[in-house]
Amino acid sequence: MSAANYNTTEMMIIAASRLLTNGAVCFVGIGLPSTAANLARLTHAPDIVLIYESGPIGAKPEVLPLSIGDGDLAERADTVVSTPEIFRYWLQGGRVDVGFLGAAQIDRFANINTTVIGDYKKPTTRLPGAGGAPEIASCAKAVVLVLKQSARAFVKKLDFLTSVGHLDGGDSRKKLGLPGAGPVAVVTDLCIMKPHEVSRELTVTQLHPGVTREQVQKATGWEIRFAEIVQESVPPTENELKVLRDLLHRTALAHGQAPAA
Amino acid sequence: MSAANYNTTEMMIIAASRLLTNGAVCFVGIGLPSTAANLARLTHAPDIVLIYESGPIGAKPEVLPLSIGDGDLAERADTVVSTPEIFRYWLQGGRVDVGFLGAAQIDRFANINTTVIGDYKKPTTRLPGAGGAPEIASCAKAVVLVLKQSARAFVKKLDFLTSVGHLDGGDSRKKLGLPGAGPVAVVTDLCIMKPHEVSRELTVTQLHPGVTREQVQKATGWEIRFAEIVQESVPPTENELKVLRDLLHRTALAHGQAPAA
Amino acid sequence: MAEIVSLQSAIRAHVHDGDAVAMEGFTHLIPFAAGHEVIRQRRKDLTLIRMTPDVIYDQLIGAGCARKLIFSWGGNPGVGSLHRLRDAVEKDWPQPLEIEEHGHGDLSNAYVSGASNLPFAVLRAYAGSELPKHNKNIRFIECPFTGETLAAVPSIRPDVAVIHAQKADRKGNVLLWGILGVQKEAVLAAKRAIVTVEEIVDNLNAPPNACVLPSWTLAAVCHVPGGARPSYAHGYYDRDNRFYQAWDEISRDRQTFLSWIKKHILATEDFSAFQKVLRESAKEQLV
Amino acid sequence: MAEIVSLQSAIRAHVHDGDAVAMEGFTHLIPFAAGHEVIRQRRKDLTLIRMTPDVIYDQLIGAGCARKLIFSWGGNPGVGSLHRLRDAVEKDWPQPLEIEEHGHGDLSNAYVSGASNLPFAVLRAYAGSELPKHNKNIRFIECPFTGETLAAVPSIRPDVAVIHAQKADRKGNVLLWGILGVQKEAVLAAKRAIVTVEEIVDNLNAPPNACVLPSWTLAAVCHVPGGARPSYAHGYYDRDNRFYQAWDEISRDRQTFLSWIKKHILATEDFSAFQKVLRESAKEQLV
Repeated sequence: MSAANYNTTEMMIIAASRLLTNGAVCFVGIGLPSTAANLARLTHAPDIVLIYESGPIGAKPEVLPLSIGDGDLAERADTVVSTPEIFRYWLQGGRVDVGFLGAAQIDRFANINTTVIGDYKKPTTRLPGAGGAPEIASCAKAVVLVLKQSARAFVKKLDFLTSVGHLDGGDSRKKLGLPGAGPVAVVTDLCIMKPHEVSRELTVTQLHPGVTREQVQKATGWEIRFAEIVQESVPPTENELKVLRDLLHRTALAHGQAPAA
Repeated sequence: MSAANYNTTEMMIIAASRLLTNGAVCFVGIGLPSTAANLARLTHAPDIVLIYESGPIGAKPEVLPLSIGDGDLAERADTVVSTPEIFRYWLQGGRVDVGFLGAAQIDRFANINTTVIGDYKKPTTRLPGAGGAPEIASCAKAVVLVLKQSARAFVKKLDFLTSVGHLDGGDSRKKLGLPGAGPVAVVTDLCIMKPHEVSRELTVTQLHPGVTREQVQKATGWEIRFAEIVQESVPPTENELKVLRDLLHRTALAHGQAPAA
Repeated sequence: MAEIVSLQSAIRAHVHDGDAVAMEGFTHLIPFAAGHEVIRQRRKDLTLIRMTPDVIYDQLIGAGCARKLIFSWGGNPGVGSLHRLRDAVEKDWPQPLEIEEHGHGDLSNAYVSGASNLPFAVLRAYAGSELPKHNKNIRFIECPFTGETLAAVPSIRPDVAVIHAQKADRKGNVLLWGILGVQKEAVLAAKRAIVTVEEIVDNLNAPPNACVLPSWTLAAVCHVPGGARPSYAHGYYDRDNRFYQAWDEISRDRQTFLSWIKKHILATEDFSAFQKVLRESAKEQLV
Repeated sequence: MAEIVSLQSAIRAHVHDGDAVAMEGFTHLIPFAAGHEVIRQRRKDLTLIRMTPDVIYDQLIGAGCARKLIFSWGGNPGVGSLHRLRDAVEKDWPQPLEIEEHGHGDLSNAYVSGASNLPFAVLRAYAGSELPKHNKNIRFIECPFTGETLAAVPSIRPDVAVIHAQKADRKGNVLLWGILGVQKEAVLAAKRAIVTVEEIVDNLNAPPNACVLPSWTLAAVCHVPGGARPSYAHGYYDRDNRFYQAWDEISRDRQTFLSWIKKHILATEDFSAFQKVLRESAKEQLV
């Protein structure tokens, strides 16, 4: 049965978690991706394999990590290897089914910017930078992007192209000769978008309950396309919501209890 | 004090072991090199670091290994890494002071052949092959060669150049741009030869007790050169001989006791 | 062979103005004590290399120790921005900071090829990215067998690598476990290496194939219990997430930052004195 | 996920005529039982890849399973020649054997780049050596940053990798320790992997940072106690040096070899039957 009260962030995380099939090997970043991936592991995908760039393979954290290298990730992993090995043997090696990424800016072809707002040499805002995104975008068999939707984030032109999605659309990514297929879905707090099979332009295929096309357009910096058939997302089930909220609650407690230096 | 009775093989091994200074990092092959290196460790060089290509670093075998990957090597090593790491981080990484090699054929510039006797395509004798020698000859800071001296082994022209020594002499090795300095000594059952500082041609600098220049020449396939001052090797001391013989005795017992399948 | 010495003398002997310094530790075992000592000794013009600059480099950058930063992700993990890094890049405070940025896979490969004494590393990345346009150290090469185009980056060969580990024995052999990041590669890629450790023991009792750094690969080993705080040491103490959150406030304002550095680092003699002062500040709710 | 199956069905399902097969184990954990099963199932035209062919490939070559051998050192460790390998190379018996030879550093790098899904590996070697003259798979490239010339070799990407390990759990996760050689790289470089293990346990109890191969990287896991004999399994049994010495006699003569293979491998049903017959032969002093 579906839940009565939930917020749009919960809907976004739950929608993202549903995209992960059981047994999938998932390269997980911190934040929303890690939350969605662990929710999947605790609900419909118990055998999902979570890989964190710091080294854990098959991580099963009790609570969500605050940092990419929390000890809890190592404690319950199948094994912990070095960071170079993660990127060489496991990601580039072609063993990652889904790479999960966030972004500060995204364009209509799901290229992303995590580097700067403004000019590179004299940025108005210096963002954290690439992290593992360029390699994940290149080598993961598929990429799923998760971020809140707003006209500031979904822009006509990126200030900086940090990690490639479908480049200029069409077969332009294919021509780059990268091993991975690139972004297959963008999950936001309003909807799910997928690249059009020919143009590779992001197309809304699913609206979250109660969200209108106008809301999506207002939160997008270009004229957003909608699929011929746009489905409505299944609202969060009681169980999904309970597991997610328990997880976030456990996490808050655990990190609150962290000892002061 | 020096020992009364010893054979020429013992003299060769002891002379080779004396070339290893305490604390030196030594990349060791199986057979005579391994015997000489462990003798050094058990006599004048207790802090010598023995690296075997199978993975052990700081190996301290009780008995001599029969194979390059004997369990005893791992048991008492400071650490055991993968074989790729041995060659990448440790040998190529420039951390090996002395690479110890044997050979089936050697020429006047200490280039060696461990590949074939006769034509490569239709050899009269197929030898085991390169092993780690090409990389050791390239990357070890210095190389010491140990082999019995005979006109069949010390040849005018190699049937095959497997691992480079001083190539054509002079600065020809230098021009190859290899990180290591190449062979610094060849120790045989008759003498010790070192490359001439300019021509890089092997020159006898030391004769083992009782060995004549004629014997050396008879056992060499080219007109061998002698240094202006040729010293006589210090004969094995009682202690060197005792430690060597105990080691070989322990080794024979241990390997004889190996269980049948 | 590593000398077992005080952190103060290790930094004095091995970290010089203008050096390229890699202080590694992937959220685990971050060598904070060593970073503080570098600030205390007022080193200048350092080229700082680190995949994730984290709070440790935010402190060094704000304190004016750095001329250049080579990195791949510059945030405060789980919190947000590194304000001192941003202030240096956006407003040249306290001085301009040259930056060279890469991806994580790229930098970790560059440490591997550095440890392997190769001049460059090869990887599958950057096609389509704008990073190569702004970083002349990201180039492309052709496979001599397949003709494929691949990315190439120069190896990292720091003057000094600094890491924190769990244990050393009395000879200076070092054992670390848990999340290893690129620490081993950083040490083996560097000209010299300093390791701070939680404890010095008679016998490492390392499990088979554990991550051990032999004493002869290191310049100095220093006994600094808690030396990774506020990051964590697996088996010893947890990450102090509260401090990472508090750092957001401390570092946001230049004056607040300067007085924090003055009181906690410049005015303290060593890391144990720092920890004492920090505990007091914590009680006073200043942290 | 790896299936836990009999060695017989694993070889039948995953090793096909004409495959490129890498059976690795650097004198430790050599997968002899798997090698025997390949002979038993009379596989043909295999390209055999292995740093040290050892007795395991001497048996496969003499039994006529191999078309080509890629290797770096082909001797009987501590004993001498591999007579079947030599007979094939020197006298085309039982059939011609194409050989491609490298150095150990080269091959181990080629496994690493294979596991990393790169088309080639770079190393410092071969300048001055005649090996590149006879092996078109050893080439030279230029560093795009320094201009230095370095050796390049193509990655190894076997159709099948076969290794022996100490333990697997019931899900098929595998743990090995001691001398690791290139086993992990061989498995990760291959399209499919078979692992024989000494025992299958409820919990691997792997130490931190141990060499673990997750079940999902493997095609099949087979419970074959003693499956590395006459090589050894660290913590289980020692190397049978006597057999390695005996092999020199067994393999020296074609007929002696053929009858040994017939009696011990072709006429036995599986590895435990082989071990029983071998023990009897040993008693009869034939071995």
